[in-house]
Amino acid sequence: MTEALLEVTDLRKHYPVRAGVLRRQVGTVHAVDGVSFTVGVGETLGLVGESGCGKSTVARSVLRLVEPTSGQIRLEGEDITHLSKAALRPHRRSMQIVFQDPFASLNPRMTAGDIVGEPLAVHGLASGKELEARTAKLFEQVGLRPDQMRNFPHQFSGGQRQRICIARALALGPRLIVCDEPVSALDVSIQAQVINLLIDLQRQHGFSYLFIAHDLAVVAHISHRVAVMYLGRIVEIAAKDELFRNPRHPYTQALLASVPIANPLARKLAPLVDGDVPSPVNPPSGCAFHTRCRFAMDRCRTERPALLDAGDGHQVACLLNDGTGRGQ
Amino acid sequence: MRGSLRGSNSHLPLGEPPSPRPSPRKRGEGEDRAHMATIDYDLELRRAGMHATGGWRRVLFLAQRHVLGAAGLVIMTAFVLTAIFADFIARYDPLTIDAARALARPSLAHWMGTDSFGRDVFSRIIHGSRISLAVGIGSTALGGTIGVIVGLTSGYLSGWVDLVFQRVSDVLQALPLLVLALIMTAALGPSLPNVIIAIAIPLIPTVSRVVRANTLALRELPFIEAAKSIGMSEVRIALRHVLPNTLAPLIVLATAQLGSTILTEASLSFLGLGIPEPYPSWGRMLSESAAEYARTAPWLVIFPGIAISLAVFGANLFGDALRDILDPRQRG
Amino acid sequence: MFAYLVRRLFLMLVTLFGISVVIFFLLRIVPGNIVDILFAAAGYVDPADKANLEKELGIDQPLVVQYWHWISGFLRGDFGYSYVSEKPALQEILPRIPITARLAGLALLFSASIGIPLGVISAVKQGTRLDYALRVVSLSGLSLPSFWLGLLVLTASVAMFGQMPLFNPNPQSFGEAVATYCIPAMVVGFRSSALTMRITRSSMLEVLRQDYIRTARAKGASDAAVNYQHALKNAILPVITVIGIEAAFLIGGLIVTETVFNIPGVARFLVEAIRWRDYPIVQNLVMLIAVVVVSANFIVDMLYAVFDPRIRYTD
Amino acid sequence: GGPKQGGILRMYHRDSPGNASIHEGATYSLNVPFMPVFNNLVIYKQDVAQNSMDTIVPELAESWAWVNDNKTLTFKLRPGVKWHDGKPFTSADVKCTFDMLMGKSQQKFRQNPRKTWYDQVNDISTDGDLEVSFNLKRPQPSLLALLASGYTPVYPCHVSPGDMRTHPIGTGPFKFVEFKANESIKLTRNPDYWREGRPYLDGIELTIIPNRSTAILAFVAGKFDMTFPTEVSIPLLKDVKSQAPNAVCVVEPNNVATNIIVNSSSPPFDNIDIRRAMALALDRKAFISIMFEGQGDVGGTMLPQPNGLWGMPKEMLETIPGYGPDVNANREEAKKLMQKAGYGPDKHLAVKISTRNIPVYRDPAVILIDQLKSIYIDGELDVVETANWFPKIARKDYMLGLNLTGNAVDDPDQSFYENYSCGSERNYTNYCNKEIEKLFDVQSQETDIAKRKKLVWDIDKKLQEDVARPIIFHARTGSCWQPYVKGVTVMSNSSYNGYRYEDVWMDK
Amino acid sequence: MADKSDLVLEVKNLKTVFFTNSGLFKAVDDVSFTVRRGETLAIVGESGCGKSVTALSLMRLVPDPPGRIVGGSVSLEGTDLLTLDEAEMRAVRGNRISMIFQEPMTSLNPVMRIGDQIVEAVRLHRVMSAKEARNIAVEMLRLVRIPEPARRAREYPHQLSGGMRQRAMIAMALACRPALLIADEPTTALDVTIQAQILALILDLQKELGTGLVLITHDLGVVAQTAQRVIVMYAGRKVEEASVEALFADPKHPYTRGLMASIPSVPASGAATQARLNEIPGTVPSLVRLPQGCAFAPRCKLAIKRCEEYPPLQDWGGGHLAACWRAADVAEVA
Ligand SMILES: Nc1ncnc2c1ncn2[C@@H]1O[C@H](COP(=O)(O)OP(=O)(O)OP(=O)(O)O)[C@@H](O)[C@H]1O
Ligand SMILES: Nc1ncnc2c1ncn2[C@@H]1O[C@H](COP(=O)(O)OP(=O)(O)OP(=O)(O)O)[C@@H](O)[C@H]1O
Ligand SMILES: [Mg+2]
Ligand SMILES: [Mg+2]
Repeated sequence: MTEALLEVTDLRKHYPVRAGVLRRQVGTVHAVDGVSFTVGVGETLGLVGESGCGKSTVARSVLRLVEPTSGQIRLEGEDITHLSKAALRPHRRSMQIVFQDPFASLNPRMTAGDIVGEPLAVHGLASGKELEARTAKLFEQVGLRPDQMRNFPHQFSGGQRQRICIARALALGPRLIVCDEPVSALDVSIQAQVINLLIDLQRQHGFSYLFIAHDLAVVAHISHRVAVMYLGRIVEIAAKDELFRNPRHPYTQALLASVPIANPLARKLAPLVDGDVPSPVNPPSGCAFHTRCRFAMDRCRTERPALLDAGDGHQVACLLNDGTGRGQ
Repeated sequence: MRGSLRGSNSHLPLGEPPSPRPSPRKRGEGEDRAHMATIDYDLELRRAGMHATGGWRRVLFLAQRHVLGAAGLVIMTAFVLTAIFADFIARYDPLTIDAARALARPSLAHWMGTDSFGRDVFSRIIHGSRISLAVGIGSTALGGTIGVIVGLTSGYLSGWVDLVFQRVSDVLQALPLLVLALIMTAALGPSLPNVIIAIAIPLIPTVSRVVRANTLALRELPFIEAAKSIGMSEVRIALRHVLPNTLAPLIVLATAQLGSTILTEASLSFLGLGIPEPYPSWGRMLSESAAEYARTAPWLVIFPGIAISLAVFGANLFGDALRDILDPRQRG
Repeated sequence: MFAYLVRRLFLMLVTLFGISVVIFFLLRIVPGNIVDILFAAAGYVDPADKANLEKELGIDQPLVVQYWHWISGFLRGDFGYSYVSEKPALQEILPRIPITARLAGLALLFSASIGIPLGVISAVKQGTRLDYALRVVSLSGLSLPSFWLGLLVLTASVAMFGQMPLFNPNPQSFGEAVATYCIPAMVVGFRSSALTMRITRSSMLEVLRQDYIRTARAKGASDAAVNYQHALKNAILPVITVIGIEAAFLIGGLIVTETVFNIPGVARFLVEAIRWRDYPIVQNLVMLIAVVVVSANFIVDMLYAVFDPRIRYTD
Repeated sequence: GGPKQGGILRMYHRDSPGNASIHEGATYSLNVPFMPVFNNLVIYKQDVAQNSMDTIVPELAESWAWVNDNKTLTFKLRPGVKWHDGKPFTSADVKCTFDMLMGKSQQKFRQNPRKTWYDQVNDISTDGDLEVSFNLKRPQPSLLALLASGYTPVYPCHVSPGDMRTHPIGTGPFKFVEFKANESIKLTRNPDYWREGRPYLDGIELTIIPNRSTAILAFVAGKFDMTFPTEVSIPLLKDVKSQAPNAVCVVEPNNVATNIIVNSSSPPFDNIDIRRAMALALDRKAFISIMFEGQGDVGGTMLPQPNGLWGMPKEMLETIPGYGPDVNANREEAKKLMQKAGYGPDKHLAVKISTRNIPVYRDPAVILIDQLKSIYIDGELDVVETANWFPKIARKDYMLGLNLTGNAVDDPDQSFYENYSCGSERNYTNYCNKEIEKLFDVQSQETDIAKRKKLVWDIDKKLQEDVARPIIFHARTGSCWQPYVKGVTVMSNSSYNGYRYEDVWMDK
Repeated sequence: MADKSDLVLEVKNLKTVFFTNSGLFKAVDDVSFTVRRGETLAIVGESGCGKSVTALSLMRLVPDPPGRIVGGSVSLEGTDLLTLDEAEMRAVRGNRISMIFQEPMTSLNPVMRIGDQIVEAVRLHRVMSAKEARNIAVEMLRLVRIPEPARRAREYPHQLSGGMRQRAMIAMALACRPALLIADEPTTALDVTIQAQILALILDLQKELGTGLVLITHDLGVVAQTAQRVIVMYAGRKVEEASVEALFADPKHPYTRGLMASIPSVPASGAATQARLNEIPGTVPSLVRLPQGCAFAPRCKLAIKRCEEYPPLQDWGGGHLAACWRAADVAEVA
């Protein structure tokens, strides 16, 4: 983690909320509200958080698939925040994304083989027989059979579609892959295959990943560092083992405690946090989590905690214990 | 409707003992037992096209599966061949006038009779296929191509390009087809290329609007985003990802237009603006003066009418089938 | 959105300006003018008479001047005088507009109310005999030139009832109103209903395979609800587009129908006016049609947003 | 029984006339609807089909007389006649009308197509309110025929030509009510008509229906009492007869000659051989058989007998090259002429045949092209929009043109001077033969009918031999009306003169 | 299986195939299972093994063509759904049996407001005013923890995050309080806190209404936490069925065992480096060209000659069924 491959500074993305016949703007969704992080070369940054907190928006902003409202994105040191479409195109080879919704991100009228091979064709990396061979290789890598290359997306199961997306992202051998829940639809054995594949690729080629997932176990396996988001902000970011061993933000703690354990004898399905998830349109004042936090103090309602270092590069945004969060 | 639903609800209270109900009606999605037992797997697979991979087998299979479409294709092919080999098929010179045999009924000598000039109707229809198909295919292709380009560009790029293109097509649309045709023929004289252009121009906004509408919707889909993330150029995205997904309405539209352009030429002829005499076009054969003979010599209008209808049917049936074949979800 | 509307309105004006230029100069490009035609009708040409007449009508002036005269008049609501009838152009045009508007409206209504349901049925029953039958019937609408359809209707009515519906501007009875407006409208509508039906079918087929249709089924929604509430609403965009276009081109279709049914509407009038090179009539009428078309397009665009919430027009 | 009063005559009109001023028009589309509004000085007797000098009767003039060595034509006018707006009719109105026609007055017609008719008139003089005289340069007996045409109504002085185009005022049996372009023309009975008991009808309504099939259907369905006169084509006539067997139909020549205008001022038709060859190649019977199922007439410039007064005898006609009965022999001769001019089986002559884009023009042109094929001429049809037709002809921008010439009155003066005299505007070919022109004057001054006929035949023959404007055929057309319509006579040698309709009544 | 009256769902020998141009897909091949009132049955298995198709077969929503239910029976509360006609089936769907689909993005109608979609589900089966239904819809959205449910109800699917859409789907499926709920990966798009809430919600409702639940999931943690019984599918067939305890304690099929081994766990004792996970080698066979006999054999370490013959389901006591010739040896070898 010597040099930063991706550097995101104070990223914000606001969506207008419109209503009425004239569709006047009545509010703003603070989908991403000031997020900063870096991903080093060969590093995996896990990004977890509740659903709707803006993970996908971060992911898509990084690739400039949505135009950030403000902030800066630097890839390999170069600021790509304001590059034109054309100027951006060469950079696309070095960053790829696996979308959260595999089916919708596959062109229904193209065969799986064409979809996976297309990036190679577009960038003129292969054609004809070679293209086919390389596509077949990619299929095998993600655990699909080459004979499935001529099938259409709707003929695949959910998990298979997700693997097609992964294969497409891998095709260009990018330096950064943004994985937006790439294994959520996979069964554990294939999930294991895919994660192993990602890990192997990283070891061989020094890929970097921004890895978004809900499954903390998976994140735990693949990440070097983990960031936890809540309502458009990063509330905690730390090296993986540090975070899992010593979570400081109450939300992180709730997350970890909510992970279902694969042991039927140890049932504990009582949710640890309750209450309504606040809306990104009217985020609660102060600490956004205070509405659901068991340890909320008066201060939390008014004062917004900054992301502060609590030692060892473990940053947390919580007012408890002088801003170092709740100790274990 | 809702009443009947509630009615059947009451049959299924929690824990009611099983009461299998016989159902004589045929069902849509599921299959009843009797049917299940007799499923002919081989037949079903054959229907799904399993044995028809590659080459002629596949074509034959598709023809079997889309009988109407195949019929359409056969008709269209027949017409195209007729147009090409008109000189060999026609039994008489379509232009030679012979007062002696004017208005002859259909007979062995004149299969479709003769017109008031004594010209052989069959030969005129055969030769007329050249002009009518040229008008139909030519103007559809011309208008369609430009329309697709305009529609894709404006729908995909949106923004000011869209606004400008839409305004231009507004302008084209605001000039009614026949007005345009009138002006064109008045300015340039009625000739085949002019008729084709006059008919093609109003097609442009039609096609471009359909394509644009589809493009607008498609643009928002994640797979387009996916294509962008690969670093694909906008042109390629438009052509490879957007266009194929607008193909279905396009094919339907184009084939429908193919038919209607032939009819438009007929309407132009009716207004005296079509392909000039003496060259036969189906539309001209059906035009005003023929109307006067509709009663006394019905063959003068029946046969060109059938020719037009056949061509329209052929094009459209084939178009429908093509749409179905190109729909990946239909391929089983 | 408001800004968008304002901009759209402005652009509509730009379009109209464009149309005015195009029609003005197109008409001038066409060889021959009213004077030539008058003399053609009279069968002789006298250069002095001709020059006099051209001067009288002001068509000897430079084009730009003529354009300015026309367009400034148009904006003031002064449409000038018809060259042929020498009556105020507005007076000639106005009474014909409601006739054609009624015809066009009815034709569209007919086309949509037949075409859309049939398209839905044919898509839902894809591959069945019903589908084939509906398609073939609708094709017959596309394959019959509308003047033949019109003549057929007239001939049949004479043969069967010994009666023929001739246009009556002030229908006395309901039956006459039907004969005056509905029958010709149906003849026009039949053709465009065929197109509407086919587009509906194709668009529906696309939508019917979507997952959310399955969801609707899973809720227990009836076929009708699935087909019309869920599928049709998703499939309607291209249909609206086509209907919008048909609306614009209806004028063309109406020319022939107005001729066959002898209806004194604007469509046929426009053709006559072009034949006579009656510039004031043609120019102003085309402008009025253009206003309708441009507004129709605008409405179609707005309908997109109504039917598809994903489409939003922002500034 | 006798004539009955009342009823509105419903008729369709074939197209929308540009305006309502008969003097400014040159198509019977104007005469039919507006002739009932006016009166002439004299008129052809409306119930005799064949117009001739003998059938001319007084109208606004009570009597007339040739005086001053046949160089003055004096009319005694009918007293007490009122214009439709109530103003009295006087000799001043007559003078105004003819001064304007001669281009001598302040007020001008927009167009004045029949100016040449009055070339021999020096001036018009009046004597009191009820006498008017036409003073001629030389005797012209046929002037009276011209004045009896439906084309020669008397206009009021006090109405401007412009108003006459939109709202004509006449003295005739019917008053103008309204004219909606492309829609309808309505006339109503003139209660103050000078002729006691006329008209019988309460009014006339014309619905404009340009589409012939629709119009005929409407007639068959009983929507109309009468078709537009002379507008029913032969095939449609059969239709009418089968569908409405009671309808009364007549087929008459309409004195419209279908002819070829030849551009003899530039190659190839400056070569008389080629012109002659073309004339020889014509198979006129074939034209007639195709266009009219045999019901047409072959003739020269003048409408053939018996309907026509001036047509030359058959024997004489057949001596003209191309009129002989043996078409093949004619064509052999034509081929020789062509070969003489340098053409043959290996060297065809390419020719453009221009015509207007209307079936009655186009169809014969198509036949012509086919016939010319037999003598090494490859014709190509060049259809021209009406607007461009005369400018194109005037520019001499054509080789052959197919044209229709309608003759308002069956009189040589009208057709010779109009179509063949050197300066005439309607002499499209600019055919100019001073010798023949002298003959025109000779026949024009001849008062002895029999002598004049002979002169006319010779001229006609010469004109055909010069192939200036070869006549192909004279058309015939049908008119139909319901059996209860009485008192309609369709003129058999003109289609411009028979529409006063004051004697028409309905037996309903 | 003593008391049949307790059964909500009984599936016998269900067979669903796809007739495709590349051959016959036996997506569901002879699968039988039962669900009791209030019971949760989990279905796990390799991706593409036919879980969703099984679920769709229960709803009779397999796309036809190319799919077809070709055999077996599905009785819901004693009525064989496969013999109902379409109208009767409609009355059942969404009412007595409802389903949460796997793809929340595409399973919601893009041009209908979320609220309306729920309202529709409710009003199809319950007589009530539009207002009441709307209130229920908002209430359901609140139940599935969607913030500002009243506002969200007026929004369109594309305005919601993936997780919200999934929750909206759940709200819709639960709105009519069905006797049997099929949840096809209902929580894949949710973070674990919400997942816990939702699962708790589903289980609550289940308890309250006695709803039988068929839970299709990849998350064995979820299985362990919620299900009473589990069936494991492989290549269209049921290869193992057991109570959840028995399965986790003693998987009898090598594939199940492989699955168990692949489960990643949250490292309580944090390994600082990335850890490779155990995986089952090889790929899932094509459903068209299934190997002779046991479909798992080619990937199985324990495969023997006999595996070319299809192993029948064998009862190992307590309703623990497994289809493996070497079930007895699995524990020792692994
Ligand atoms: N195009 C859009 N317009 C308006 N709001 C949007 C848009 N896209 C996303 N949002 C809103 O932005 C917020 C963040 O959405 P995002 O998809 O980034 O969440 P997420 O963290 O990926 O959630 P999940 O884990 O459920 O996928 C949500 O409240 C969502 O409703
Ligand atoms: N419409 C279809 N046409 C052809 N084959 C299909 C179709 N739908 C599904 N299949 C096939 O049926 C098999 C089972 O699919 P299914 O969706 O049930 O898998 P699944 O177990 O739900 O997988 P996942 O966990 O990945 O969702 C797959 O191999 C798939 O390829
Ligand atoms: Mg997301
Ligand atoms: Mg699935």
